[in-house]
Amino acid sequence: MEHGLLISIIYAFISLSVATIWGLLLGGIMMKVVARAHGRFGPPFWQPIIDIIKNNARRTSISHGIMYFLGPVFRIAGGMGTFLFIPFIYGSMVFGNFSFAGDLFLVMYFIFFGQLGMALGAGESGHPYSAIGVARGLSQMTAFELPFALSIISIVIQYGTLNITSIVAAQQGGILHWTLFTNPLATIAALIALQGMNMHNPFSIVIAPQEIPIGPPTEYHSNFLGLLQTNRGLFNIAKLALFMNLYFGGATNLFSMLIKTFGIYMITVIVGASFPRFRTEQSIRFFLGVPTVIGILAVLVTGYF
Amino acid sequence: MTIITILGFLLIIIGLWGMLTRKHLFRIILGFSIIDTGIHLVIVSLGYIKGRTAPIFDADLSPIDAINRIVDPIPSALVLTAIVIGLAVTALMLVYVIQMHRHKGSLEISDYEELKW
Amino acid sequence: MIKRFFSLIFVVLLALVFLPLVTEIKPLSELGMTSAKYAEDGAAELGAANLVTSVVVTYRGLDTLGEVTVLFITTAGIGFMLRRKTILPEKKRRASEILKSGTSFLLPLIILFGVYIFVHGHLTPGGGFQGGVVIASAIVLLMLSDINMHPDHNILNWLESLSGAFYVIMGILGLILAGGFLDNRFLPLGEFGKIFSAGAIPVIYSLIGLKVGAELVGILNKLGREDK
Amino acid sequence: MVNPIYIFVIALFSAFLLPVIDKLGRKVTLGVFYLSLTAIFAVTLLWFRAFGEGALIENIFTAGSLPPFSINLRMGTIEAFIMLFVNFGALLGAIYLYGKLLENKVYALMLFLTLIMGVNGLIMTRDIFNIFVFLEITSISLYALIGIKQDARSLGAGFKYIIAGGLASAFLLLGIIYVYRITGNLNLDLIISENPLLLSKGGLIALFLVVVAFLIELKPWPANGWALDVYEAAEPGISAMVASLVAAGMVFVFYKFIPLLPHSWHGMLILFGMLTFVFSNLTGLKQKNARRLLGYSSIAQMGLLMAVLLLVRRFNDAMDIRYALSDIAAALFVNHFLAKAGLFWLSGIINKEKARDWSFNKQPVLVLLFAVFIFALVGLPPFPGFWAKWTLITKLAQYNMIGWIVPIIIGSLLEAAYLLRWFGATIKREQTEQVIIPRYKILPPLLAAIVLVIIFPSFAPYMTGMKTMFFFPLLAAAVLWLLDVMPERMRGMVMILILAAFGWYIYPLAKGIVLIFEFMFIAGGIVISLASLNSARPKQGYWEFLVMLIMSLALIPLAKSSMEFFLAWEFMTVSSWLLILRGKNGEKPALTYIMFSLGAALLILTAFALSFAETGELGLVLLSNLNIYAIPVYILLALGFLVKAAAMGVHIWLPGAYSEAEDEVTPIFAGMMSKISLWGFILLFGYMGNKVLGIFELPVLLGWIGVFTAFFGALMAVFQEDIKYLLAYSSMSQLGYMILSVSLLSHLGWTTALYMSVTHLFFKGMLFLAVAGIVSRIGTTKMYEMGGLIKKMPASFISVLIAIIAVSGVPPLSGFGGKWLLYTALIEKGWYLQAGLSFFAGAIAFLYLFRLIHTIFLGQLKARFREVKEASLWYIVPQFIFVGAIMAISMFPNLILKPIMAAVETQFPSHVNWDGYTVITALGYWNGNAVMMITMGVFMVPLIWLLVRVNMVQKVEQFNIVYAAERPDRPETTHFAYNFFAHYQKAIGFLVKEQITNFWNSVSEWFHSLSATFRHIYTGNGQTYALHIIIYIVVLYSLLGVK
Repeated sequence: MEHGLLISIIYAFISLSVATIWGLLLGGIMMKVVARAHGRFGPPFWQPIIDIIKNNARRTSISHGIMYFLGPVFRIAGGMGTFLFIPFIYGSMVFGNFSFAGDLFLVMYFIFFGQLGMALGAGESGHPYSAIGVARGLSQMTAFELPFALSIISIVIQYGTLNITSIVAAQQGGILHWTLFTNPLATIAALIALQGMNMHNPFSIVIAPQEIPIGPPTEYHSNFLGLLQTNRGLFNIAKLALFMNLYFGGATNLFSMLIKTFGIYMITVIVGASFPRFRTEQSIRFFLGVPTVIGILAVLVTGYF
Repeated sequence: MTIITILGFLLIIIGLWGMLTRKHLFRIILGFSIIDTGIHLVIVSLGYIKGRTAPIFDADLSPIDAINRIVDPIPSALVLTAIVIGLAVTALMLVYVIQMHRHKGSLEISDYEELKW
Repeated sequence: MIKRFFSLIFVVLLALVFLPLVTEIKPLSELGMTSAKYAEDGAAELGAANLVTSVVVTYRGLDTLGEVTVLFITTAGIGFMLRRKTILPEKKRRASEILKSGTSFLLPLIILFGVYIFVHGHLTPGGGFQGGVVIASAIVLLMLSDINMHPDHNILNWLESLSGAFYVIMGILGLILAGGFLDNRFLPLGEFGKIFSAGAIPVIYSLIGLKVGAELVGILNKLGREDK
Repeated sequence: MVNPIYIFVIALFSAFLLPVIDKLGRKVTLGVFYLSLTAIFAVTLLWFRAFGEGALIENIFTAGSLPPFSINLRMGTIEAFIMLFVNFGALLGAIYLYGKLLENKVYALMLFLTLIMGVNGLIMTRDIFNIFVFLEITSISLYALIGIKQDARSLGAGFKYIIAGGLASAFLLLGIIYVYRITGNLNLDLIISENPLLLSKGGLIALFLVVVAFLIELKPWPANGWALDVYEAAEPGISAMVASLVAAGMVFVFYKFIPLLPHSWHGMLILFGMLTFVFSNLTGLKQKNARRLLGYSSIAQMGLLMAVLLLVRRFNDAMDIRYALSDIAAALFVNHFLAKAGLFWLSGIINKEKARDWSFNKQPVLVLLFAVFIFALVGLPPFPGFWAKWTLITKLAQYNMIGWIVPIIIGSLLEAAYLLRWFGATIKREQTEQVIIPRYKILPPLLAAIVLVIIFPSFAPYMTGMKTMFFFPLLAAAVLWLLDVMPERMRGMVMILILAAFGWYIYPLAKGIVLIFEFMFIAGGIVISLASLNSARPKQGYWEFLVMLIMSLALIPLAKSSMEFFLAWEFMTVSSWLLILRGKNGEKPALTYIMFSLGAALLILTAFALSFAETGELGLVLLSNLNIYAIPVYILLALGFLVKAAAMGVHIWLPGAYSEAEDEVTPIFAGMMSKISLWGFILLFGYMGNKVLGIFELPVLLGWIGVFTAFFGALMAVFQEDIKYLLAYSSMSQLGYMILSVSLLSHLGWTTALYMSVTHLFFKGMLFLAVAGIVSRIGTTKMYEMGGLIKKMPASFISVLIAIIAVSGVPPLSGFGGKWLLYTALIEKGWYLQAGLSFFAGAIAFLYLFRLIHTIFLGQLKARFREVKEASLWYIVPQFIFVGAIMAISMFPNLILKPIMAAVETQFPSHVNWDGYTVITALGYWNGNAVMMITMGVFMVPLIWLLVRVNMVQKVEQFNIVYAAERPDRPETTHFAYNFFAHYQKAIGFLVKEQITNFWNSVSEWFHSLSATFRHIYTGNGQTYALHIIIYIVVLYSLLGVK
């Protein structure tokens, strides 16, 4: 910590705000894009922000118990933590976040923090759909983590470090230095995993908008839901930032960050818009198939050749 | 005195054959007795030296040249013991058969097979 | 049938195992080490004219004690096995007149003969076992001739017990007074070839004779009658 | 000294006179009878003592001539030793038969005396014909005594016995007379010195006949059906004599003849002995009748003893008779003698035909006796059998006879299988009827058991250099047992005090890695044991076994020699097995557990033996000097430890053992006992490092096994419905990580392993204790029957929550440290694919962990649990001690990481730097403290936001949920819990079909059918048995190659 605690906190707050707003707007843009693709007019791209404000403004809410109450807290704490452990913009003091606390593995494991807490909170509601959603989500998560982990391992081998900042630093100096080009196998494996991570089609069974009213967060409403929605934006950006840093050379300024995250996000949106949905076991088998093989190849190529 | 030895072994084999093939308990015991007798024959035959006399000193046999004139006394002594023991075992077997017959009323060996495996 | 077949095969194979014992081992031509020593010194050492008796009663006295024990436990075993009292009402044929008369005539002679045999065991062929058997045969004759005659159980018991006990005492006397257990030389060896010679051998042989006689009678008695 | 001939005199004198004495009344007769037996025993005792004080071998001549012209006896140390036991056994046997002797005719007493005399004679005499006479005295007495029980079965068995015995003595007689014919005398010593005479063809046949006769008397497999029948059908008091003292006589006679045997015969005869050992035990597997089972075991032991007697001839140094007592054969003999006699006596007391019908009718003494005898037979410490097997196997290795170790191990395992199965079944049997047992029948087995125990100091020669503390587990158990009168909780506290004192005692001895293990075992043991204090109802054996387990665990890392290690290892195995057996449905899992554990122990033993063979010393340090046997030792040890760790493929004992053990014990198994295998690997790698077999680096192979264990363990845990099974598989998975990381053979790897093992102790302790607490309240372990308990048991919930966050490795709790270290270490070493797979396994862990907490605490509360209360404080307190520990090390990882790293640094150079709270490796960095702070920070922000508006939150009742305008049916149907991950099962469930369990089941099945096949040779027909004997003779003859 080169500067004082207070400054750090202020910087973190700025960084978080920017990321959250950008994340929410991205979500809105996606809804708009999908709607247009469907031939609808679609909501305004700032709709997510309106939703959050509306939900937080509700005057009543109900609780099923203490864990239920804490679920959203866990969730957004997970989102914020994950984000804060990732250096958002390479070389920036303000957007450097708290990446001194830990490396890539910390980020990967901190992702689970929010999910776990959320799952617990949802569980206490006693709603079977929540539990079913969690079961599906966790199952799918284990499956896409495998290619993702292999991809990460491959990158770590490639760069010889777990330090995200160093990984970004190694990719500077031209587009061809990006992992995307230096290690395409790892990138492909990770991008497929990202599709699952973002729960876009064909891996959207977890929240399964048609069969189950919305999956794990079924019982949540008003300001609880508001927190969850905020997290959705923030967490999205955290993942995108991670991918940007690992595979797409990171961002040296705010603008390239906006471009790159938008680009990565659009990949998943487009893929999602063009595929139907897998059942849970199908998506598990899918992830353990081709993407895993690609991941293994990535590891073998970087590790042993 | 090989002929006696051979005879002895022949008896042993015959007795054994009887013991292994006859089903009747008494005949098995008989087979056993024949084996015993055969062994006794073998024992005495082994102590015999052609042309010599019994190891009992009297007017004709003085201890001085006994070593060249008597047959081996030891097998004779041993066979005595062996005979007595054979008798004892046979007697005991017979008693067993009596008791077995009393409890089960059968004298066939194959009727005493309830203990197995 | 298969068992019979196996029996045949393996009995033949066993015969083959035995074969070298007959073919390889030549008949004895001279005495072995131990018997040579007996032949040379046995008479002088123990003072018995019958070398076999010396071997049986003294040199291998422990065997003989064991042998007596075997007979003893057989009697005991038979008594033990037949202990359940089941008196079967059996019809017995009366003995014929010839048997009866013959018995009354022969009985003392046979007993006398038996006693002679074991008393002279150290001098002539025979000894305690043989004598005992002869005596037992006399009693058998008696039992055959008179179906109601049964040897007195008590007398037999006493006879067996005391003769056995004295036999053991003889052995201990040998141990204490002479060279070792069952050594016959704690009594004077006497004159070679006479009845009172060879130390304790005649005494021991007599005890054996009594004991064997009593025991054989006991065995026959028990087998024949199944006592209480 | 009393002339031993007086033994004969006493026996015969009273035997001859008893019929007369009997006229005075049976009591008098019995008095004389027991007096005679006591006198005989006293004579041998005097002799034994004399030899103990250094007396010389005494030759006793009879008939005033010297051998070979008269019969002589010999009294030497070995003779005195065997006779001591024979006459002791005789006295006990006579006491046992008191009732029978009282009601039967006086003949029984006479026969008994002559039987004893015969056996004594067999032992002492040096004249071969005299041997025959004594053999006949023994046999005939026995034939008659078998008739003590008069029924068709007993008589039939006796008759078969006579046929076999008659055949044996016929061959013996033939053999003896030919030996005489060839050598010219009957004295054994002279014949031995003129051995060359017997090397002609005729001589060898004669010798063969003599030897084979004694072999038959030793009841060799398969020509032994007649003996089995006798064991089964005869009066147990008589069977006890046959199995013990008569067998002793026969064995000793065989021993006397060994010097005569041509050297070329040894191998084949050993083989036949070993075959008897293995196949008798194999056949015993299927046996249901208790006494026949004991018969199989007796025969097997005789086979082993015979083989050992021949093998011992090749150990030059073991023949030193001053150490007769510590000799292998002697130890085996004593062990078998007392234990088998004892078991036969017990069988008479219990008086149940089928082994399965045995029960002890609430007679703790009988239970204890049964345990002593069975444990002794199986060869568990501290009984003589343990020392015998230890020495035997080490000596075999030392004298380059490694091949013989295999049958010994197989036979021992088979024997252990049926004996321990029987033990387990008997202990667990419903105890209903109360039978009054005459005191005099208890006395003999009691004395036998006492001797088995107190003979222990005689094995002191083997314990030289061994620290006394390795017997503390036994001592502590004994102390607690003696405190049985105390209230239960008091005993528990005494036990905890003992542990604390023991910890204090060993603290100065432990440093570095050892200290870490000691900390886990002692501190963990104390904390977890607290939970056992929850109930005041008496728990027989519980504290004893528990203290034994924990102390032996603590002792294993302190072992300096392989002997110490193995001893403590065996104590651990036994005590843990007994604890499993205490569980309600513990019978089967306990059996599986003990079979695998014993197998592992034997592998380890063999490894130590090989090491001893090469280095000639027992020190564990010497493992590092190994050269010739390095690879086999390495593999054997690794296999042994893998079994203990329940690695993939040998894991099937684990779920049952963990689940069926009592709930308070399971945390000790999972948290502490499983770590001992880790210590094993540390020992192995620490001393032996890396070894290469062919193209495989063995640690790499082990690493793969570890990671597959982690993966499959996790996957299997996902599909469990029973919470204890779930946790058991989870432990297996965690152990897999530890094996993986310790196999890395690097500083980071070992640090990982140790760090994980400490944290695993904490969170598995919490989880299992929480489960114990829950189960104690709701009485079920099925997860789908629970649900919604968070409101009833909040403290347990918090503990489980913390634990699962820690297990899953989610930051900020300490579990993440383990994961981070693991991946860093793996990548540093270049084990990339292993890293990938363990990452996958780690992800799968989320599945079962969520399921665990969800199905118990969340979801719908069942109606019948509405009134449950929080678990008792006895459960909660230890859990929160662990919670505190986890929080502390999560906040300040240095607390634990620094000592671990320092300890590991003695083994491997460290590449780790510290910057404040940040650990920095070549690859990455981690600041546990900062992560904790940040997490708390980001957690507080939204929490405050919610709390600000907490007033608007309205608490709703159960079932008040958005349910598509319907009302949910019942909690049972609304609670989503059963088959929670059905889709996962559908996707990759095929990976964990029970193939491995099926494999081991079929191994067991295979052995049983083999057993069933082999025992069909025992047709029950006396004639067939006679034929067996003839076949045996012919076959042995042709195999020995007499020429």
